[in-house]
Amino acid sequence: DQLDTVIQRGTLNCGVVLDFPPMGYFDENNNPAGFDVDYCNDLGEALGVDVNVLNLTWGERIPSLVSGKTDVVIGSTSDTLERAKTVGFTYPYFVFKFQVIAHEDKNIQSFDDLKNLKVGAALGTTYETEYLAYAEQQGWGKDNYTSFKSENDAYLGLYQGKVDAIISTNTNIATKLRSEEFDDFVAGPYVPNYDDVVGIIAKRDEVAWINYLNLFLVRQIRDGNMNEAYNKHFGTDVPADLIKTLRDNK
Amino acid sequence: MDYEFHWNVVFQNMPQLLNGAFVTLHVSVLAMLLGIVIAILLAIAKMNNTKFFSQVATVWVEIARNTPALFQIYMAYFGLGAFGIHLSPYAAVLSALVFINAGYLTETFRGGFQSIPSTQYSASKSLGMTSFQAYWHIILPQMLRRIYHPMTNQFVWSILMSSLGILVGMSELSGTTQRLQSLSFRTLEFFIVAAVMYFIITKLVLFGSSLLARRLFKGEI
Amino acid sequence: MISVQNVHKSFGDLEVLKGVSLDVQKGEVVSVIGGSGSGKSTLLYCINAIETINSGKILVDDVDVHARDTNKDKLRQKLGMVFQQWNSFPHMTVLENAALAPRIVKKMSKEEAMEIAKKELEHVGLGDKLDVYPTKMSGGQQQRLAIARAMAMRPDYMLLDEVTSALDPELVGEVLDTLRMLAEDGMTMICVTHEMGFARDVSDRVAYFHQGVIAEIGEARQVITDPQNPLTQKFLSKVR
Amino acid sequence: MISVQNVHKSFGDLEVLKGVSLDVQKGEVVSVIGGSGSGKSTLLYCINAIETINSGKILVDDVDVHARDTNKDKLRQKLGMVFQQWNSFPHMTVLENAALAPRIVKKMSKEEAMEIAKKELEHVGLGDKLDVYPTKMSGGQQQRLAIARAMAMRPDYMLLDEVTSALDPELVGEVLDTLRMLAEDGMTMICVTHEMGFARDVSDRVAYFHQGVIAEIGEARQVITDPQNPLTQKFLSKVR
Amino acid sequence: MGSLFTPLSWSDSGLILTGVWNTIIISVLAIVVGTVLGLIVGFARAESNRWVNMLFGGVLDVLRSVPLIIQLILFSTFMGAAGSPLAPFVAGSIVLSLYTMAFMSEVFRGGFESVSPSMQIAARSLGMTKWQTIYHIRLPIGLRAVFPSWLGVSLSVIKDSALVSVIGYMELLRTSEQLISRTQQPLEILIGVGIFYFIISYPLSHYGRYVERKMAI
Ligand SMILES: Nc1ncnc2c1ncn2[C@@H]1O[C@H](COP(=O)(O)OP(=O)(O)OP(=O)(O)O)[C@@H](O)[C@H]1O
Ligand SMILES: Nc1ncnc2c1ncn2[C@@H]1O[C@H](COP(=O)(O)OP(=O)(O)OP(=O)(O)O)[C@@H](O)[C@H]1O
Ligand SMILES: [Mg+2]
Ligand SMILES: [Mg+2]
Repeated sequence: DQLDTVIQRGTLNCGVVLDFPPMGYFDENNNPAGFDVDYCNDLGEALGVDVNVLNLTWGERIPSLVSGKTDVVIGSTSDTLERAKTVGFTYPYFVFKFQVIAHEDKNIQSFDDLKNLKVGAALGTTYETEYLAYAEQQGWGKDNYTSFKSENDAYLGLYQGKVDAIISTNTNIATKLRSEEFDDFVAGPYVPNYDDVVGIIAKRDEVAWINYLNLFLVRQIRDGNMNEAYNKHFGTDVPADLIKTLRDNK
Repeated sequence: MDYEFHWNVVFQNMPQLLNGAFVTLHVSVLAMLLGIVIAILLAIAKMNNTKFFSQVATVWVEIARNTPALFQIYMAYFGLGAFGIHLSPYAAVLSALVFINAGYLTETFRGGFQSIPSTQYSASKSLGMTSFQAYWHIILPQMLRRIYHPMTNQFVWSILMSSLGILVGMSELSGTTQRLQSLSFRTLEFFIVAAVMYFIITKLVLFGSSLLARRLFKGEI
Repeated sequence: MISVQNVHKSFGDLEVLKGVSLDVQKGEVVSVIGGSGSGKSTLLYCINAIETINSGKILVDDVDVHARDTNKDKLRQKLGMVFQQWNSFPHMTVLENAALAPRIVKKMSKEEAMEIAKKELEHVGLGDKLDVYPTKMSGGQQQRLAIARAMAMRPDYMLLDEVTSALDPELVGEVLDTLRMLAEDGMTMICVTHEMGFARDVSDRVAYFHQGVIAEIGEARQVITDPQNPLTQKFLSKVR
Repeated sequence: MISVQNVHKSFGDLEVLKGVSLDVQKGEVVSVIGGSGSGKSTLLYCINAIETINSGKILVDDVDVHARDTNKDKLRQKLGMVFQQWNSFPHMTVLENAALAPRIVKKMSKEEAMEIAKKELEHVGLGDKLDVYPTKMSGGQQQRLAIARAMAMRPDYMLLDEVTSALDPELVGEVLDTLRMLAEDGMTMICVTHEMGFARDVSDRVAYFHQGVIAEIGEARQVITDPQNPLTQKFLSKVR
Repeated sequence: MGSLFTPLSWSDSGLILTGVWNTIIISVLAIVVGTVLGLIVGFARAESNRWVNMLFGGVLDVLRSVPLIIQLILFSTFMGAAGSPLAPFVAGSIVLSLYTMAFMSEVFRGGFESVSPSMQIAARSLGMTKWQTIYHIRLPIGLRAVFPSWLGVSLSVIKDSALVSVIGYMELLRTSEQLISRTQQPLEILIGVGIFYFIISYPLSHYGRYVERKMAI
């Protein structure tokens, strides 16, 4: 099975979305870096194989698995039941909050302030779906909404002023706000009532492989690797409530 | 092959796909119409003796013909964005397609015009027609016949290239397909259906165009 | 009458007409013969104001063809012209071909134009081809169409430029017969031609063109059968 | 000798040859005249096995052309053919045109083939055009090239299909002169032609084709100047 | 942790060159393979009867009526799902080559059919065999006639190769996207990309038009 295949091949093809800092991005030497990339490396080390990090867009995550280009995707994949019909999810390994980021002039206090603003998000993400669902429920219509091919395009769009606000994850927003390009931007309200619980994904029928990955995730917490990676990319220890949510969701 | 096909989810989302197909058709028709209008102006400008006009036309034509469509679309979207000009994905794709269509059609029009033997013009003049009458009754109708086929091809090309809308998050057929597949992760199913829909659209367009040609051009060249 | 007076015409550095003079009276038929490139077609184009001239003068019914204030479109209505390469309009039926100019140039009603066109087409023997597209016809038929199309404008003069030379030998006859008929009807004509028999039998006078000048001109039978100029003699011996 | 024996040939429902018989002796020149569509070209194509026949027989030097086991490529080496439309190969020089078939068909060495080709080209007066591409030459020159190209295969017979009818009148002479020369050299030829003077002066016999049959055949001068068959009379009066 | 957005610098030239190189490699490969296959299919189509033609025609039709981007995604996903995943380069080369073949075969077919039957009869009448006629007459004349169209298709393949980025091949446009996301300097980078394509395409397309004009005379 897949586990044997990887071990025999001696290389782990690990898919990561590399325009989603700090989970995945390119450093100034154009090398992959980020929380997810560290997880890939940890996984490779655990397996005793080399790691080949593949750069994916959101939309490519599943095709890359189905097509066998990747053995595993550590790419902040939200664990919806619809998707679970197609791919196998591990236990959650991270939880995001969906948040708004906008220019400070827009002065967004609540999620409902988005009503007449131009809002964007990356195509095919859960927060896109969540925003659209909320917008429809509120009767805002779709005209003010723009979807972007990738997370980076969304930030570029916000930066250039194509849209007034975008929806992204709290982690990504926090990272962006620390760079001077986004000095004039502020983080806004969270998307109401939604925790984005994400897992590692692999082929649905590779049960043994998914088992292995599950244990790997547990050990990441237990062995302190998670804390180390979190420190490296978020500058603090893993918050206790994140650990708790991960345990609860297991 | 151990892939299990799930077609249900595709059929549930058929209305959205059809809507995407409509947007595809919409943007390509518009891109074609605007492209034709601009191409006529550019072709006239190119054959004009005023250097400025013919140079502007030449630059347009050469850039449109010698750079990838994908580049044009990025340029219209993020390139112009750097100047604070913000086009919606729809407008970006539309303007890129118009830009390219105009570039290619300019050459088509010019070629079509030059392929009408000048003797047709002298023959018309010798019958006492004014220049305008000669163009309107004799040159243009014949030219239209010759450029009709290349124009149809350009239209089909526009339809196919509008699929690049997927890259700027436009909700045409490809973009819609991409969104739907990322929700359910049924990549193969959705893209197969999209491929079939593109095939049908282009076949319908070609069929319609040959029907129209038969009505328009009873005489042969 | 058509009066060509010492006309010079150059294309760039190439002088094609080097002082040509020729008067054609009402009712007269003049054939123009001569080698390829000698300027025969150019002369017809200049008479019809399709080409400009460099010096000299061309008068048609005392109107200076090349004067600035001459309405050339109007003038051309008087001058029917038929070309070597049949120039039927391929996107129209035979009848539409012949009726177009009367309708849009002379502003006739559609019926009236059709009427006249039909009459001329019947005259040249195309009465049964009215709804055919010209591309489906033989060269001879297309050439007769071109004659009928010109005649439908009721011109006072006809200028004919080697109307048979692009035709298969068997089709030449039918077109020449049509021209003969026109001549008998009293039409004034200038015919550039390679058909010496036609030039001899149908025209009143023949002009031999050589390198942009009229080297010899005279009564038709005489020029063809007993040319005076050695150049004409040489040309005729080659052609026969 | 070429012997055509009661040959029938149809294209679909259209019977083009309706029982044609014709013997051509070694050294003889036979001209074939007749209206368009009467089947003259088809006859030549059948002799050369480019077209099949429906019934009858064609023998070339006692070989049955259309027999199943006849090597037709081999047979065609004996039969030189020149067509109405000059078919020079545009991607080769004049010399290469003429040397190609000797080299690849007869497997001559390159030098030998060039040698022969050069001789034939000089013979038709193209000795100074060896390295020119045929597209740069006049129709008459291309047609002479076609003759030289066929002759370079050293054929025993030449089949010529209206070789002058696509030429400008001024170029016809040079090609006819070339053919006259071939005839004088004793080449056996079947010439489909519209040039009555040529048929009369150069050929031994003339055959008049009418709707798929030979309506009249006889001594050249006699058929051309004093035809017996009313159909021939009518045809000749039209052509002249 | 350094800044996320670092400006374009000389150290990026390696990446850009990789992109340029990859674009060139995959384009050249697709053009070569597409030309060879197109030649074969085009010739077969010009020669063969209606039924064979309809079969070929149907397949080629699909290749020409479905957007390249969809073909790329479908093919690479399908191969993976079928159990033999292909590297982006391999999958991209295959799809792009077949796509090129579809257009090339029409070009060549037109070329072969443009060689007049009378030209071939003339060759046969000299005693050449069918294959000699094909090899010495039909191929060279047909190929010369289609050179400008061949060049046109090749140039469009170079431009279309940008689409192979969607299945993860690091050609020029994808490397530049990566740089854009790091530098947030879309304009400079995109213009550079545009200039690259223009420099390759413009002289060639001019040359093609020059040849075409020369042949028309
Ligand atoms: N529009 C033009 N521009 C430049 N040169 C021209 C033009 N029209 C004709 N010529 C040249 O003028 C000369 C005379 O041409 P013209 O057509 O009058 O000859 P022609 O006597 O009618 O010959 P032919 O019997 O071949 O028709 C030729 O050398 C021709 O090349
Ligand atoms: N390949 C073919 N298929 C169908 N019909 C043909 C074919 N070749 C010739 N024909 C027909 O056969 C008849 C005789 O043709 P052929 O070319 O032999 O006439 P021809 O006497 O050479 O006439 P021309 O003087 O016009 O060359 C014509 O009606 C022609 O349309
Ligand atoms: Mg002329
Ligand atoms: Mg014939």
